[in-house]
Amino acid sequence: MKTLGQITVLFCGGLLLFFTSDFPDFGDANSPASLHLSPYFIENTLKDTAVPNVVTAILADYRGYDTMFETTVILTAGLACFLLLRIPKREVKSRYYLHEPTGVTLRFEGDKYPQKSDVFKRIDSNWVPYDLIINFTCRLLIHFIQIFALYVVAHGHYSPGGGFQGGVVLGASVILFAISGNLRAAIKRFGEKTAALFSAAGVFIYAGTGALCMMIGEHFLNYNFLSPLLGTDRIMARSHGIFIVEIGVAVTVMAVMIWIYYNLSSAGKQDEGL
Amino acid sequence: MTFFTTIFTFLPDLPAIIIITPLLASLLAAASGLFNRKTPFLIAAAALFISFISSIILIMQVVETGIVIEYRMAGWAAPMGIVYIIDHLSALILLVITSAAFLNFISNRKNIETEFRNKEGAFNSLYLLFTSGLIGMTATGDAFNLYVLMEIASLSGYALIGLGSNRSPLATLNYLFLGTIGATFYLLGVGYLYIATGSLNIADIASIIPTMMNSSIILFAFIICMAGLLIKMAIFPLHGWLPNAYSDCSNVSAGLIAPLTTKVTIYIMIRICLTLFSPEYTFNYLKISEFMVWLAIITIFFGSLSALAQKDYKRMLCYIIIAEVGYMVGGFFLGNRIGISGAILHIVNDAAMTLALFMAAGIFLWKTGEDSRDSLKGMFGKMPFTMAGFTLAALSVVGVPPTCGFFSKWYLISGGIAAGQYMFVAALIFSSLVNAVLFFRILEIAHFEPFKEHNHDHVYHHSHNTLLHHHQDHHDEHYETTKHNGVVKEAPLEMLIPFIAVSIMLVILGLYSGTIVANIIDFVIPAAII
Amino acid sequence: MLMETVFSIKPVFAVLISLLAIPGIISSRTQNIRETWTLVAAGIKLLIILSMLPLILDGKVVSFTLFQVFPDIGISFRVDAFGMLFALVASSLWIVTSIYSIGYMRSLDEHSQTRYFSFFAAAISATIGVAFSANLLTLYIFYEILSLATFPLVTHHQDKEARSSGRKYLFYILGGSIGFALPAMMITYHFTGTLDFAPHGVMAGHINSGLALMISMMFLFGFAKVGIMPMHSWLPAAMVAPTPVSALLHAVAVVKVGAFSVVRVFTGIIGTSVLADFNISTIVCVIASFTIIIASLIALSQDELKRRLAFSTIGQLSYIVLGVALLSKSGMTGGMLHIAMHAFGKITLFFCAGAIFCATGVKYISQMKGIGRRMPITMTAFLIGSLSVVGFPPCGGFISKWYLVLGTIESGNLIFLFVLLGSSFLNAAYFFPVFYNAFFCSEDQMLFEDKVEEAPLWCVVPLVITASISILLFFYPQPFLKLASLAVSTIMGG
Amino acid sequence: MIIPIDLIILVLIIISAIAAITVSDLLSSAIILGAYSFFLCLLWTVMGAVDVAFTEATVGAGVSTVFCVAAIFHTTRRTKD
Amino acid sequence: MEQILSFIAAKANYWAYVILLMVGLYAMIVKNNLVKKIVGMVIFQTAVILFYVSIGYKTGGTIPIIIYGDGHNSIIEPAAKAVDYINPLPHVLMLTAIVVGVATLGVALALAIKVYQEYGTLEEDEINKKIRA
Repeated sequence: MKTLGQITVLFCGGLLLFFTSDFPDFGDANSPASLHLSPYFIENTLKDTAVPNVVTAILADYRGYDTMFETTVILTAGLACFLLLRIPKREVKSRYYLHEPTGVTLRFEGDKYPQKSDVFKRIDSNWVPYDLIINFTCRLLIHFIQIFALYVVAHGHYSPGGGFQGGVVLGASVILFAISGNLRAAIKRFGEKTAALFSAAGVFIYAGTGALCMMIGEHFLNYNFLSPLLGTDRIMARSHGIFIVEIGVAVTVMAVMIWIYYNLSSAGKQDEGL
Repeated sequence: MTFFTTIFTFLPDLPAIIIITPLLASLLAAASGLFNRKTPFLIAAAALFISFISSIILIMQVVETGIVIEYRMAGWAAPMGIVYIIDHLSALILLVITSAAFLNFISNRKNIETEFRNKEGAFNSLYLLFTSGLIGMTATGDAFNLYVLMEIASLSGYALIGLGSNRSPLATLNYLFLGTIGATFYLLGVGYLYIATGSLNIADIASIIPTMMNSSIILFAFIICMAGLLIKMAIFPLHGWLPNAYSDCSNVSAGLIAPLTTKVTIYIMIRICLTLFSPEYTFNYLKISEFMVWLAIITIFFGSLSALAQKDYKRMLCYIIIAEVGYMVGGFFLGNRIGISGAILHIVNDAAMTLALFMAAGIFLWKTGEDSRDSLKGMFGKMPFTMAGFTLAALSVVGVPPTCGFFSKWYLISGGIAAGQYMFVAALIFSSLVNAVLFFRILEIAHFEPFKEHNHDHVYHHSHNTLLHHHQDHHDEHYETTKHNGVVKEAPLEMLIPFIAVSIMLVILGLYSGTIVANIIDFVIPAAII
Repeated sequence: MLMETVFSIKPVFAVLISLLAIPGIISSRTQNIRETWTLVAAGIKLLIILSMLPLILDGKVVSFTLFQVFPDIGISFRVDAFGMLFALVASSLWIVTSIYSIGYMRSLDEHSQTRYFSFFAAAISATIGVAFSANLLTLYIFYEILSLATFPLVTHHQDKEARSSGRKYLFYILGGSIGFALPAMMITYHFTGTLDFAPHGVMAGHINSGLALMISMMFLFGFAKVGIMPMHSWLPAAMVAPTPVSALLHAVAVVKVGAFSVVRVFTGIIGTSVLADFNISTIVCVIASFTIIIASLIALSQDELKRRLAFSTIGQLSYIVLGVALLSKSGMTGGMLHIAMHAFGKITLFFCAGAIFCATGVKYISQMKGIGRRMPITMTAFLIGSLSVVGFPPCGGFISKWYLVLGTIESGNLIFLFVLLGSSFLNAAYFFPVFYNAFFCSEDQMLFEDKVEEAPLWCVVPLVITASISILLFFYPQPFLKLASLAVSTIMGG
Repeated sequence: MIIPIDLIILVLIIISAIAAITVSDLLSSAIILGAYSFFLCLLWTVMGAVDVAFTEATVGAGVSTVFCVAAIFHTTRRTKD
Repeated sequence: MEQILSFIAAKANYWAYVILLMVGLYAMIVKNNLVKKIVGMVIFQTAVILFYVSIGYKTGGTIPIIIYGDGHNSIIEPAAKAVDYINPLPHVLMLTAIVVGVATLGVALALAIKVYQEYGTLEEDEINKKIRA
């Protein structure tokens, strides 16, 4: 296997290296790739959609259909992880509890554990005491991270970023919360059902906008036809349409990242985890 | 009246509806699955039905008018935006996909409920996503969009087959690695095409390629795209992932994925060779036909011989699928009109045959709880209608007239003779004979051996062990015990009727294959190919 | 000679009528209803075929295309004189055999009778389909359907013996048709561009001698139902089937379908001129003669009655091939007539074997001592049947053999005359011990129960009918003779 | 001699890629993969692909690494190769 | 020296992509550990991203966000010239590819966890041994 792999790799690599010699030079402004389609995008994006960030405009408008499926890919991954890993709640053998006033850890068998107690706090089986600094810093940071994420989503028209990056950052903030605190606390704030609903809802916002355009007007995802609803002219309607779908992307991406993290970090039990 | 008006308003949007409906329904199914166990099935079935009807209307439209339907996504014209192209070929494949997905789905309601307890929402949603991925792959006119949809189909496919027997996660992981290599190679090929032509639209690239026939970038783009697709379609040296992945998974998923994945990949190959690169480039300039046909011949021999060695029914089917891939790839690369007609016709026929065989596997498993060949003992007396359908499917795979397998094989063989590829002809005949032996062994067991008592206590291994405790409580109510020897006890009607419909389709497809070829496939093949 | 073509859906109905009866047979609640379906379908089928007879005798041809499965080939039917001859034989014998099956199956109380009658109907449909095919593809399709439909019949008993025989049966029949006949058909299509049967063949001018020989051999051995050695050994094996099945299928329908297909292909596809020009006919004659002699010799050594009959069938089938391959007018007429004459003779013999088994449970000739006195009607019918097969007047078999002999003389190959005459002696030799045992040996009391009588009426009536038809055909061979000579004049011209 | 910064980053990327598949501790491997992603992100900023760089920073270096760590947490760190 | 450097600079990205691609492919084929294979898969996919982004680069071009495009400037917007901006299309495609990559990674890791739960190891040879046993 090893030799076979090495031979394959060397063969493929040699072939690929050989064919690079015919490529246009790196940074060549006159390569076919830079001359055929991209000039149209660069020169007309502002006219067509009133969005200065060409990448966002192409992403959500010219190739908006691609991006809808890109979002769907994320949703698919979330569903796949859920389907593969998720284990319904089952009998637990034992759980660990921290007696907060004394710092003693206790192990309870079966369901003889204190359900609601002020002094006992449930901890993971391989728990290490929290580092106060990390804990505190994370709590402090999370708000700023989330506000920044919203900025990224909203400002995708004018600067790098957009729904996808913003969504990931939003999701990362919750993941950070889960890592710095514990998984159960995060799940309490942002439950699994919420994650599932949000991840479907995001794609639904995207595809629903598209379907709405189709029903009002002519083509799927043609935001022009949203102008009567939004009360703007047709070009601004595209800009707003892009914003709407970016929100959809952000919602899905955030929810799915969290959902996947929940499932991966707890191996599907969603009981205790990283 | 209003109903029809509504329908007609949506008519121009059908190419979008056919894919958007399963997509939206998958979202609804996923969401409603959180609250209710029954609704996801209804939503999914309705969506698949709408897709199915849309594909029928589309193919009728295309055949009647003869005009290629172009649909602009987001309203942007071809090279800038993404367009959907519904021509004769894609309309035909769309019909195959939607009908197979629909029939397999409705026949497996009970299987889904038992095998994916409490996860029906996610399962049905992924089923729909897989279907819409395939639909999109078929209809899209954009090379990169094809990649995205291919990934949707692959990812949902991994999830669908990842749940099954104990071995399926490993098999699926291997499938995932190879699938990713294949898809990434394809993406790389698209990148090479982009660097050479600056475009992503298939028609646009096709119009540019003739001006740069000798470019080595184009050549390498072709090689690497084909390499990616060949991995995904499991041709001989790259087939390793398929048997494990398809045989260890649950029957519902197998019934969806096995008939469609390889066929759609072959469709993509045909599309790339004929539409993206011109037939001129593929057949005359490159001169790879000979090599590909030999690859196909080896695949056929290998698939048939390996199938002979299998004891497990589903594994045997998997190797037959590999052999059939050889049929289609070989037929296509014969490079003459009749061979390509045969390859395309065989895509349709093979999808139907494989669907029927896997549906039969689902019914047998449902009745007996076992996968092995011996579990079929005495089935002729027990389930005469199922066995009749199964026999039809088997005959079709063998290639006995008047089932459809014969007719596509006829085209392939005459194409082989016309191209002078006598080894290919020999491989086809050899594989037919091997298939005859394979299915005869099964039918013989079902016909001669007395019926065996099945006990379900240990067998139903499809429940992954983590859900096992849930299953066992419900075993008895869901798996009918088959103890009344000698009494006809058929599968439930909801499983039987779609299955019989598919089996009868096998004969109808066969008898109307002339019509299919004359009205659809003839328009697909460029006039340059004789 | 230009033939007038009549377009009519009748041939389709003639094929489909027994298939249409299958749902009726399956859904029947009682035996009587089920058997009524069978008989009604048989009767209607015969009537439809008879209604086409006058047209054919006028020299017209009935034609109908059902599906266009390939752009230039369809599933189409065409009734001409030769097809009519065969269809007439098969459909009239089906009625008789149905009656006989009812008696046989009821008296032995066999299992799965519904399955039996369903597949029986499917088999006869396929047989008529073969007879009425307009092109090689249609013929091949019905040929395969027949192979598959007869499999459950052959293996009716579902025991170990049936299993191994069934395997052998399918191996030879399907292996031959997929391995030889199908490729031969494709090669034909590739070179000629058509598969339609034409009176003088379609191959002339398209093909060289080596390929023509190869294709002819592939067809001859590919249509393994004709039982040319070495593709014969399924036939004795298939005798495990219930006797009516052996009777209709293995003495009449299946093997005659093989012979019919071979004759059809030799005359309609390859063409007599090609056969003659490339000397293929001589080779075929030699192979057929070899089969005739060897099969007759083997038949001598068989003790089980049905096996002896089976080997006799193998030999007799090769008469048909031989007659056609002689390429003389009389030879061809004789070959075609032999399809009919041998069918009536041989089915009588099988009916008798079945009746004996029904009444006494005896299978071996050596055990049949003195049975003639117990079952006089059956054994008399047996005598008539065997006389017909041997070719002794006043039986139908004499006429076909007469034409065959004339054919050998016409073609000038006297060696084949000796083959014919010699094999007739052998035929007589292997039938003689049966009556000798039956009529002249004293009863072996140990072997029989006290009261052995004739078989049930349902069994006896059919064999009396077929025996009398065998005699009748000597005096009145008109419909068959007319059809055969019509067919021959179309093929040979003039 | 001025060596363009992207060449240096390229070398770093290749080194970190090779390191990621050679270290015999899966956790290190995951962390090196995160570093690899950061280098890529850096390269793309240099090459003007700001959106891609942003995405790579959030997804490749951020979430992917977390996923890997989470998975390793539930499996094992040790490996032979 | 300058010439060599400019030659290297002209192709270095393409070479680097090939090397990364092969590193990934090597890991996927040869490595024994499943997580290592997954790491290889990530590298394999990012190599293609490097390739695409390299296609789009233009010497002298700036990031593909139109200057003065925010509509807040009173200056009349000069029409954007294609040569001034880096080709944005590959960036868009690669956003999608990154997303696909992370989705695949998630599913692959989920499967790896399931494999570990089943066999208690991530080494392929040990798993195969357990399957055979």
